[in-house]
Amino acid sequence: MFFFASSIALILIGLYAVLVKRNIMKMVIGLSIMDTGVNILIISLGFIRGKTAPIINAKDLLVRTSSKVVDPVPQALVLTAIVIGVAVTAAALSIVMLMYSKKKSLEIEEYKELKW
Amino acid sequence: MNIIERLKERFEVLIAEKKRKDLLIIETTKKGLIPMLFYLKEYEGYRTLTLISCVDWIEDKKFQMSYILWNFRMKANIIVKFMLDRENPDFETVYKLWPQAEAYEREIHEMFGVNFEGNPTQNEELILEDWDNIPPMRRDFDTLKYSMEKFGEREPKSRINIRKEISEQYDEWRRK
Amino acid sequence: MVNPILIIAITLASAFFIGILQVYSKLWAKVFFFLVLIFDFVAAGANFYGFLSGKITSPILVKIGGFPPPIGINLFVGKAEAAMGFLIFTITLLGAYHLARRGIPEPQGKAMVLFLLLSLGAAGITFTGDFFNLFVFIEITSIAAYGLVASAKTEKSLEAAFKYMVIGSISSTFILLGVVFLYKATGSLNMLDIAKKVKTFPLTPVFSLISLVFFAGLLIELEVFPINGWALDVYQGADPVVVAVLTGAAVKAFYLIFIKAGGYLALPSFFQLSLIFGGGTYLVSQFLAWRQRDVRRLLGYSSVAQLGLLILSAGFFLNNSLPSSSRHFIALAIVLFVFNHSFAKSSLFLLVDNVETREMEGWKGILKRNPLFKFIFSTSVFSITGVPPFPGFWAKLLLIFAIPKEYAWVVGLILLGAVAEIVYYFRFYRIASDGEGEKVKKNLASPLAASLILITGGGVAWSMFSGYMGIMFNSLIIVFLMVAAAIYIFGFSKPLQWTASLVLLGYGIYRFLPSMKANLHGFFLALVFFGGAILLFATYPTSKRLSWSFYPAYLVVIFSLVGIALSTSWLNLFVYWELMSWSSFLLVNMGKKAKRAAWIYAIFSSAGAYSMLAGIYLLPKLSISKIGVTGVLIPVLLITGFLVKMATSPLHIWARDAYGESPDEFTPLLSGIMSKIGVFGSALVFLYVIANISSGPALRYGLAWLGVLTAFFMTLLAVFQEDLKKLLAYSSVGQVGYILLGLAIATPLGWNAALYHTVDHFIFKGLLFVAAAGIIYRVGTSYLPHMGGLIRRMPLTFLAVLIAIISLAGIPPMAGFAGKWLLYSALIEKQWVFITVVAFLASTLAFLYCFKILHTVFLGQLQDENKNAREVPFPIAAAETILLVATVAIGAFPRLLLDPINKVLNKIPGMKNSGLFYEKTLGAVSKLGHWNALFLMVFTVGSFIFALIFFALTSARVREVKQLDVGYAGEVPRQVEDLHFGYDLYAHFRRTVKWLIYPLVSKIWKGIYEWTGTFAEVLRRFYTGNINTYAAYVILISILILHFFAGGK
Amino acid sequence: MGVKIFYAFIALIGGIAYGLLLGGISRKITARMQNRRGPTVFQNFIDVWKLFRKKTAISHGVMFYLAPIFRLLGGAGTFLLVPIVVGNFYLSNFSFGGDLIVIMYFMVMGCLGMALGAAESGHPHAPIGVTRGLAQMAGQELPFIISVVVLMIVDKTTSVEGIVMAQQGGILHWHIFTYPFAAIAAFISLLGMMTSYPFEIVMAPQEIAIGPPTEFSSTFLSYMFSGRSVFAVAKYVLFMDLFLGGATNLLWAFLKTFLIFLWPLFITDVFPRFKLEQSVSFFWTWPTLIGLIDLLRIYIVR
Amino acid sequence: MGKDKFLNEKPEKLTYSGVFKKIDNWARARSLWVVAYGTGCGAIELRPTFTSRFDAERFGMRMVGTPRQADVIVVSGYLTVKTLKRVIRVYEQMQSPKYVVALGACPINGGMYYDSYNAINRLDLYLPVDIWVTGCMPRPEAILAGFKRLQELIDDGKADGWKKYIEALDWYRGNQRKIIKNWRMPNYNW
Repeated sequence: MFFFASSIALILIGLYAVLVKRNIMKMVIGLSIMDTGVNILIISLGFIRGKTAPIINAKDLLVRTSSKVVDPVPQALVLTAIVIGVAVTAAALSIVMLMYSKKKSLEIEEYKELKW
Repeated sequence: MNIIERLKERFEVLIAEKKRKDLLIIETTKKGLIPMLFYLKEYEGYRTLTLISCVDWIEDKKFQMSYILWNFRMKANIIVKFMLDRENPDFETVYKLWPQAEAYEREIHEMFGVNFEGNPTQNEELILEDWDNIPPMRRDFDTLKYSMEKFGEREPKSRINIRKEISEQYDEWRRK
Repeated sequence: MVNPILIIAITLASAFFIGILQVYSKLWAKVFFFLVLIFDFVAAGANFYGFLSGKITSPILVKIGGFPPPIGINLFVGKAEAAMGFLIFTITLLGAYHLARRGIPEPQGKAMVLFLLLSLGAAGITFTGDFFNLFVFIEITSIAAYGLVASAKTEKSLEAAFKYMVIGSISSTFILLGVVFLYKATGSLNMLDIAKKVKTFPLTPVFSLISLVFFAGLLIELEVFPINGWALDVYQGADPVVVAVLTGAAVKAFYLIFIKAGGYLALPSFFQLSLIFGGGTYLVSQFLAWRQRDVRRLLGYSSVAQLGLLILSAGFFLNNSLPSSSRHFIALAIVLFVFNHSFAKSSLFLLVDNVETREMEGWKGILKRNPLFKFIFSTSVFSITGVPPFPGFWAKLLLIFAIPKEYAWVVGLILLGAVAEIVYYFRFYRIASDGEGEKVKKNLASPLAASLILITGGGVAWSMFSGYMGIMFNSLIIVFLMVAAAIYIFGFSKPLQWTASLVLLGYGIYRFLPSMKANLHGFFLALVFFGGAILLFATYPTSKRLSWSFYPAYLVVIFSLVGIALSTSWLNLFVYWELMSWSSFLLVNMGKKAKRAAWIYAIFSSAGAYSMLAGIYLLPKLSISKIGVTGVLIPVLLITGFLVKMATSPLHIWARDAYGESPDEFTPLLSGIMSKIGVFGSALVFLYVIANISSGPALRYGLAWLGVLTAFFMTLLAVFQEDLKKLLAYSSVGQVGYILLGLAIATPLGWNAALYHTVDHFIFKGLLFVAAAGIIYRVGTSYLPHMGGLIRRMPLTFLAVLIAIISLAGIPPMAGFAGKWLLYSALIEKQWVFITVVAFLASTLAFLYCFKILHTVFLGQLQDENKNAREVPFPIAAAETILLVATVAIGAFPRLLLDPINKVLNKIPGMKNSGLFYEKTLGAVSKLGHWNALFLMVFTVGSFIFALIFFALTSARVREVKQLDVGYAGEVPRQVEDLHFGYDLYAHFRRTVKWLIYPLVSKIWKGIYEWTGTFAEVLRRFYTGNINTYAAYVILISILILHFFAGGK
Repeated sequence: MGVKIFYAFIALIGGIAYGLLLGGISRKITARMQNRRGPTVFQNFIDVWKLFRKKTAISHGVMFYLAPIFRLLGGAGTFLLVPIVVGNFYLSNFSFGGDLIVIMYFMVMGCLGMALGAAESGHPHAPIGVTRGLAQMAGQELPFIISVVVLMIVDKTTSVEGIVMAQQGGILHWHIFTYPFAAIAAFISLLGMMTSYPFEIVMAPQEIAIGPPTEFSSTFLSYMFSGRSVFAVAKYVLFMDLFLGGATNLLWAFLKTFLIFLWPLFITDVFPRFKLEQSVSFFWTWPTLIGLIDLLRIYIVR
Repeated sequence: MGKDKFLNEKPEKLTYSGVFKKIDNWARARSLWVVAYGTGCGAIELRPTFTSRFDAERFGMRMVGTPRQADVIVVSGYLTVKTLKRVIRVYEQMQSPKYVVALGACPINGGMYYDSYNAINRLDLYLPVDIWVTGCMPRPEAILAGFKRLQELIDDGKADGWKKYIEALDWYRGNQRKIIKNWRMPNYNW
């Protein structure tokens, strides 16, 4: 439960940053936090208390394997997701950098040229 | 300070005479006329040009030009006049101050030969179509002689005589 | 068959390889880049071809790493996926080629890598059979897209990229959550596996919620209203080439996965979801674009709207309660829509890339100097707005007819949006074609290819369409249409084109002669053919100044009219109707000052056509025969379409300028024949629909009022016109109002009158417009006060116009009187008292403008600048003579026309006894009165000649005097202008009837336009441009989606 | 047919003469009302003869040349299409040629022909007069149309004979008594058709020099004069047929047309001129409203 | 078509046809239409002539507004050169037979304007006058008497000024051109 709660809290914090913060850098950070929250959520979905990692080679897992192991797929997923999250953050940061080099400002109010 | 003093302060006023309560006669020079008219129109309320007239002072070799203005609010006239050289009657138009001046100037041009520079229509005929002599209102123009030359003898004759004469002329023409 | 994994793998590998290669040789990197793209294109094409030709029968299933499907990652390529893959790579190739010709932005390698990644991601989304893999590909696509959007490195593009990235991240978070939850709920990530499981286990609310999380993410990516602010900003800010690829390929891949997921997850509220979001997006976006000035954003709104329509169709496609046949049609429609939109929109964005300016004003006149550009632009715009024969048209048609009747309001919504679409697209078109613009950069290969693909697709769609909908198109007409279009190639020599057109038309007459039977269809067919031939003949002398496409468009109009007249099904009629409308739009648009007029014409005729389409959609069966319907909605919808062409009163405001400003050579056809095809359609509606409904009489009475008020007000407006052609335009519209009145009377006499007047109006109004063309050609203006006194210069034309005017005014010995007589007899027989009075009054008012035409053109003083005008050129004079003779002949022997009409009417039940018989002394006798046309003609002409001879013998010595010699107060007139009274002839009368000619109707229409625009303007403020706000919308809408659509069973 | 033409010709001569005579009478009556002697009642004959025998004439072109013929044809044609005595072979003229609708449209021909000729003269006053005439026609036609429609609908016929036949059987069957409001409307409209005061804006001799015919002279004018006269008679006969029950013999015809002739005359002599706006507005309000009473009546009763 | 016809062509002589001569003259005398054109002060006397008090209409006279239809032109008072031009033009636009009536002293010998620089002295040098009515100005009674006299002359076939004008056109033209220096007048047809 703790993981759920914390992951959702992280997501909400991230969202808060995205929705409210005026600084684009902070928004990127918010996105990153949100990403982390989602990752934790995924992990926590696969996690079952008292069970172990699904390494089939371990001796005690050879029988009734499915009842002893946690779901391995979310972990695999989360690895990918983390990688992707990093990539996105990198892309975002590079965009932010370019933006800053153009206007010398990180205020979101400066970036309202495209509208209606 | 009345209007005469105000005018004297600003312009060259040769004669200023108050004829009646509502009639003032000002004489000025050729140079001072148009500024004075402008001043009268814009600052003194004489907004209407009633008439422009011309008198031929042949003895003085001058034309006397008079501009009669009318003030609606005060119900007063003012006559501004000046002497123009008769030998060299060139002057400027006041057409831009009062558009109606166009016609007055055109008439004076036709009748006296005063040249109003800047008037767009002064060379068009107003009354005298096909005029062929010096302007007729100049006093050195002999109108009777001209009439006799151009329109024939007056000679009051009886109707019979006229008919006879016409038929004589007619027959003469037929014979030719 | 090529293994799809190869496509993905090779692309992926080479993407990074290019990055390395780039360092060593830019050229080779480029070559390699294209090699990869071509490989992808060919491979995807091969797969698609395999499916099409039937070589591949079952879907391709690729196992990766040897795992069988439910466990491992796998690719699943069915027919749809193969097609989508092919589409994606085609668009990508086009975009890449365009980019390469323009110059790939520096650093080159990065751009190429991103490009490859984008196409790879899109292909991956399409091909993948695994949800998580889907997420990965989505992220690849997104990141590539962020990079590409930012690659222009302008302030705008960076801002767009940032917004895209923020919202994209939120969206992918949703998708990821959805995927994970799905996995949690079903224990599988394989799509097919999940679909199988979903079918077996009960759909719990929790599961719906889970799949909704996924769909919410997808909907964000699919740019639905109101969470599409970022997308519009991307369209506006990014490099157009990138946008072309994004909207043409990437978004389509998202759409495919939307449908697939919808099918697999069987979300119960999917239908409602897609209906609300798709329909809402479609409608709102079409209106939001109403006043958009930035071209790119305008296209963005259009794209969003099209996506909305696609989402809407997806909802119907996946709705199991619909019959499978209609779902089949919808699938076809979706295919066509995707195809159409991808190519058309990509081509438009690639064109946008060629133009520097973003503002629409900067496009002013751009089409004039760039013929190729014009071709591509027109093709794309027509295709998007659904103009036949482009795929968009067929898609719309298929979709509409597949939607079941209980969702009729959806059809209404679609058509409403389509009208809005035409408003703003053709405003764009108008601005682009108005005036002389600059030459633009020439980088048109890719868009040209796209538009050629579109045209081909349109042809294929047409041929498919007839098979699918069970509508038989007369292949002969189609052949003629194609040949007509092909006359374009003779454009270098206008006489050659003219000859070819005449020959083609003559051959058409020969081929269709058997179809000219004595029925309504045959009657109008004959009118179209013979009338068209005469009017076409008269276009010759002025043909030099015409554009290449004049004759093709002219002939397409004529043969579409033929198609309309020969249609046996309403749908068939509609197709030809649209073809006719749009080709005539092109013709109108050729006029120098006609751009605005053409725009309004396009709006009105398409709105009318869509109204007609709605009516046809509601009809229980499509064949043109007696149909039992109830209610007035269907007939009103149907007839509105026809009334637009007839320009009946509240729908008339297009007519003045379209008639007045269209090319002089075309106006006779517009007035003489095209308005009559509206009469034909209305007659069909009266005959087959209105005749059978219980409220028919009331409807007829209403339409009669409409007709007579049209006649009255248009006549009144004609009186105050100062332009020859506009005057004639109002006159024409008013006369057509009489025809509508005659039809609405619906007694044999009334129909007699209507049909008689149809032909007669063609004769005299055709004559007048042809003569007007000749006069304008000689005089160089159509402004009436600049003419005058031309009787001495063109006596033959004067005679022709005089006779035509006498006929128009309905003064007895000429043909026009018969129409009036029949109409009034019918009215009095029907005892519609007030209508009769108004009709009489209107025809009295017509004398006012009749005199005006004759006086201001031919009489009065000859203007100095027209001193050297000559008689009109021979072909015009010949056409005038033919029509003149026809008027006089029919005037003397009205049975020349009345007998065929009687034959036609005898075929119609209820019209058998026409109520007219003929007697020797009394002439034509109705129940009420009589009129002896031959006697009147002989009497008039005879006594005229008698009186003339008597006059000539007894009169004093008559001398002809000079032009300026008039008794003018003894004054010698200096100039013609002093004597010619030609301007504002009826100033006094105008002061009297000021309250009657108040431009109420046009003010109302204008008000609708302006208010809609203002409303859209205000609504657009919704997109604040602030990314915080956008994100808030996204979150809010997602929560709403989760809240309202989660209710499972 | 030949006989018919012969008698029609006789009737035409008679009509022209009668029209000229009525014109003279009207001048005389006007003069007496203005307390002067006035010309003889045959003054119009003298005028026509003088004009006819003028030595020279001018023409501005073809339409100008044809205009008087159109004018005469319009007047004479209308006169010949209206039956003077219904049922009488000799005096029903060419009424088989057409019904009331034909007549109403035939009436326009003369005006249009003259208008074209006048317009060709190139004199600005001519088209001014013509446009005024046409505009006023639009005004006066409305009440006339209303009453004609009333008659045609109640009698269920559009032919003049039919309308006359429907009024037989006593003086109270005349439409002027059975449909008085329609008749009033039509008779007010007649004032406009006569283009005399107060609806004289078309000619307006003091202002636009008698308008349309301003350039016509000599023989041209004499033809137009005759055409105008016979046209007036045709209108009187038409009104007689429509509202006064037609005529059973020539004497009645003379009497009734004379009565109709007197009506505009009395109005003319005591009223000043309306402006065009005023006259059109007048026609479109009062006579129209009066006529609408009967129109509404038949609309409801039917 | 197109060219102006009959330009500068001398008018032909016109003769009475014998048969209707009497009737024609009788009718012409009793139907005198006067062009409503006032050249000078006399025009004010012309108006009352046609009103109820003097009632010229009883002689069959009436005013017409256009020269084309008129038979009589009344030169009512002094004529300046400028007006003369118009009068000549109006006269030439009238259709034959046509008559000129000169009113008052001025057309006879210049009257009180004998020495004016711009008023002509004798009208008959320029137009063929049929009747002179003297006075300054003649009252309506005198005018009526003049018209009566004109009627008598017409009845007798003696009012032939219009013929004389055609015959001696060159002479009249010569006189006209003498005072109208800038001859911008079009030539007319008779």
